[in-house]
Amino acid sequence: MFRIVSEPITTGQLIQAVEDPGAGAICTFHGVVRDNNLGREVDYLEYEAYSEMAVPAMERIADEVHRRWDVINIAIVHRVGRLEIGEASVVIAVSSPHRVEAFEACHYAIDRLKERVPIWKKEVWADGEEWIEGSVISGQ
Amino acid sequence: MFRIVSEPITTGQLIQAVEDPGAGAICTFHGVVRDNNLGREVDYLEYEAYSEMAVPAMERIADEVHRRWDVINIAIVHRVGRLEIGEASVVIAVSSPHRVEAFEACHYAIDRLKERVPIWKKEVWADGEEWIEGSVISGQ
Amino acid sequence: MDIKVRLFAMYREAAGASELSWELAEDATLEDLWRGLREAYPELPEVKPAVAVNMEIAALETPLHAGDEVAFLPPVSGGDRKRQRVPCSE
Amino acid sequence: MDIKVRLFAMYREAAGASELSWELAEDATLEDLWRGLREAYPELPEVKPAVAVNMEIAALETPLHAGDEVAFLPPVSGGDRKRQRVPCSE
Repeated sequence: MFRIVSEPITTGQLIQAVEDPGAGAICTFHGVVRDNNLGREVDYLEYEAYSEMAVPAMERIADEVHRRWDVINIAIVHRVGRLEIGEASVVIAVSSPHRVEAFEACHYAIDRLKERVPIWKKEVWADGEEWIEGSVISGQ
Repeated sequence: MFRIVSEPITTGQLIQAVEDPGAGAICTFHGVVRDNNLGREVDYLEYEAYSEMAVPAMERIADEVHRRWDVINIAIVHRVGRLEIGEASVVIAVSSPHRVEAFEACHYAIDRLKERVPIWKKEVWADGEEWIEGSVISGQ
Repeated sequence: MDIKVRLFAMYREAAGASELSWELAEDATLEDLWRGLREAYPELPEVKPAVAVNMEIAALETPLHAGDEVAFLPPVSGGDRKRQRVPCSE
Repeated sequence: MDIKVRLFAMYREAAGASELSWELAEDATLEDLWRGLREAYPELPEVKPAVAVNMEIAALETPLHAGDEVAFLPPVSGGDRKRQRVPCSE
């Protein structure tokens, strides 16, 4: 399950998507809108995606995860639009036979997603706004 | 939230328990009953706890987590009784401002829980059963 | 003096009881108690068990007091037995 | 030839459009396209942008073909800017 959605993300759906009789461990990561960043009070966030490219980029990350770790399933869902404090912008779930792999693969997936998938984030404060710039997307 | 329960664990409840306006990351771990272990087919598992001691032991792990990482909240729920393949025996949720801490703290918590909290696991196969012995619980 | 004994997992199964009231001499230690239990329930294993007195881990030499709750704790699963934490890949 | 242009985030806001149809000479490259866009929309920043042609990252020298979808991609957030992955604690 690799999706860009505009509705709230349901963790249970991702967990269901990765469940497997051989799975002994499921690790999930939720990226959540927090009320401050770099010392500024955040009012809300806006996310925008190039969906047609973001979903294949998620699938490539999943392929890498499968090559590097003994994981069973991985699901990634990212939300776009206006998100309020406390709402999840992204949820990743990874199942594997053992827990070490689930943690490492889930951590790897969110790191790569933030660097490489064409999804942008705008912080909106009481007195201004800014698109957050970090990594330049490059070929893989 | 630190609990021993005999009903299925609801992930949503743990996530709610750790949510916070300052949280940018929530990591969860689910320990799940898998259909095999060390080459044997598992029929089901039985968990047994010394609850009066297990819950304070969970609280001590949470104290350690708070001392070592910048985390906001941690919740640990372990289930006891008969568990079928695919059911979660333990769920841990950790919230923190940033993701690295959430992953590391959640991983630390499950490692310590398995070593140190008085909860026992019996594997039941088609043709036998065995209490799984790993760590001897020692003083902290 | 009377001691409340709690047994878990394989110890519970070996003794056929999860909770016992046990009478001991006034100066008895945990070691004496475990020896007495092993005599009564020969299926209890010949080990030095981990023990908690009133929910705190205690050494086997610990003296006991009337009304103490003594729990004998078999080894816990310790997680993935064949897998240890591997170094970070980066 | 006609090219479909897609602009995101700060580029979209600078141009006031998320999707454009753009006419280019037959031998034009991505660099020519970006220069033309910057002339039409001076608020577009003076950078060498990351670009995808038909959903694949492409170098700025890439020649274009009629009907190509060209997306200009501002930097993504890259996560916790002040925090990098720390070494494993054990």
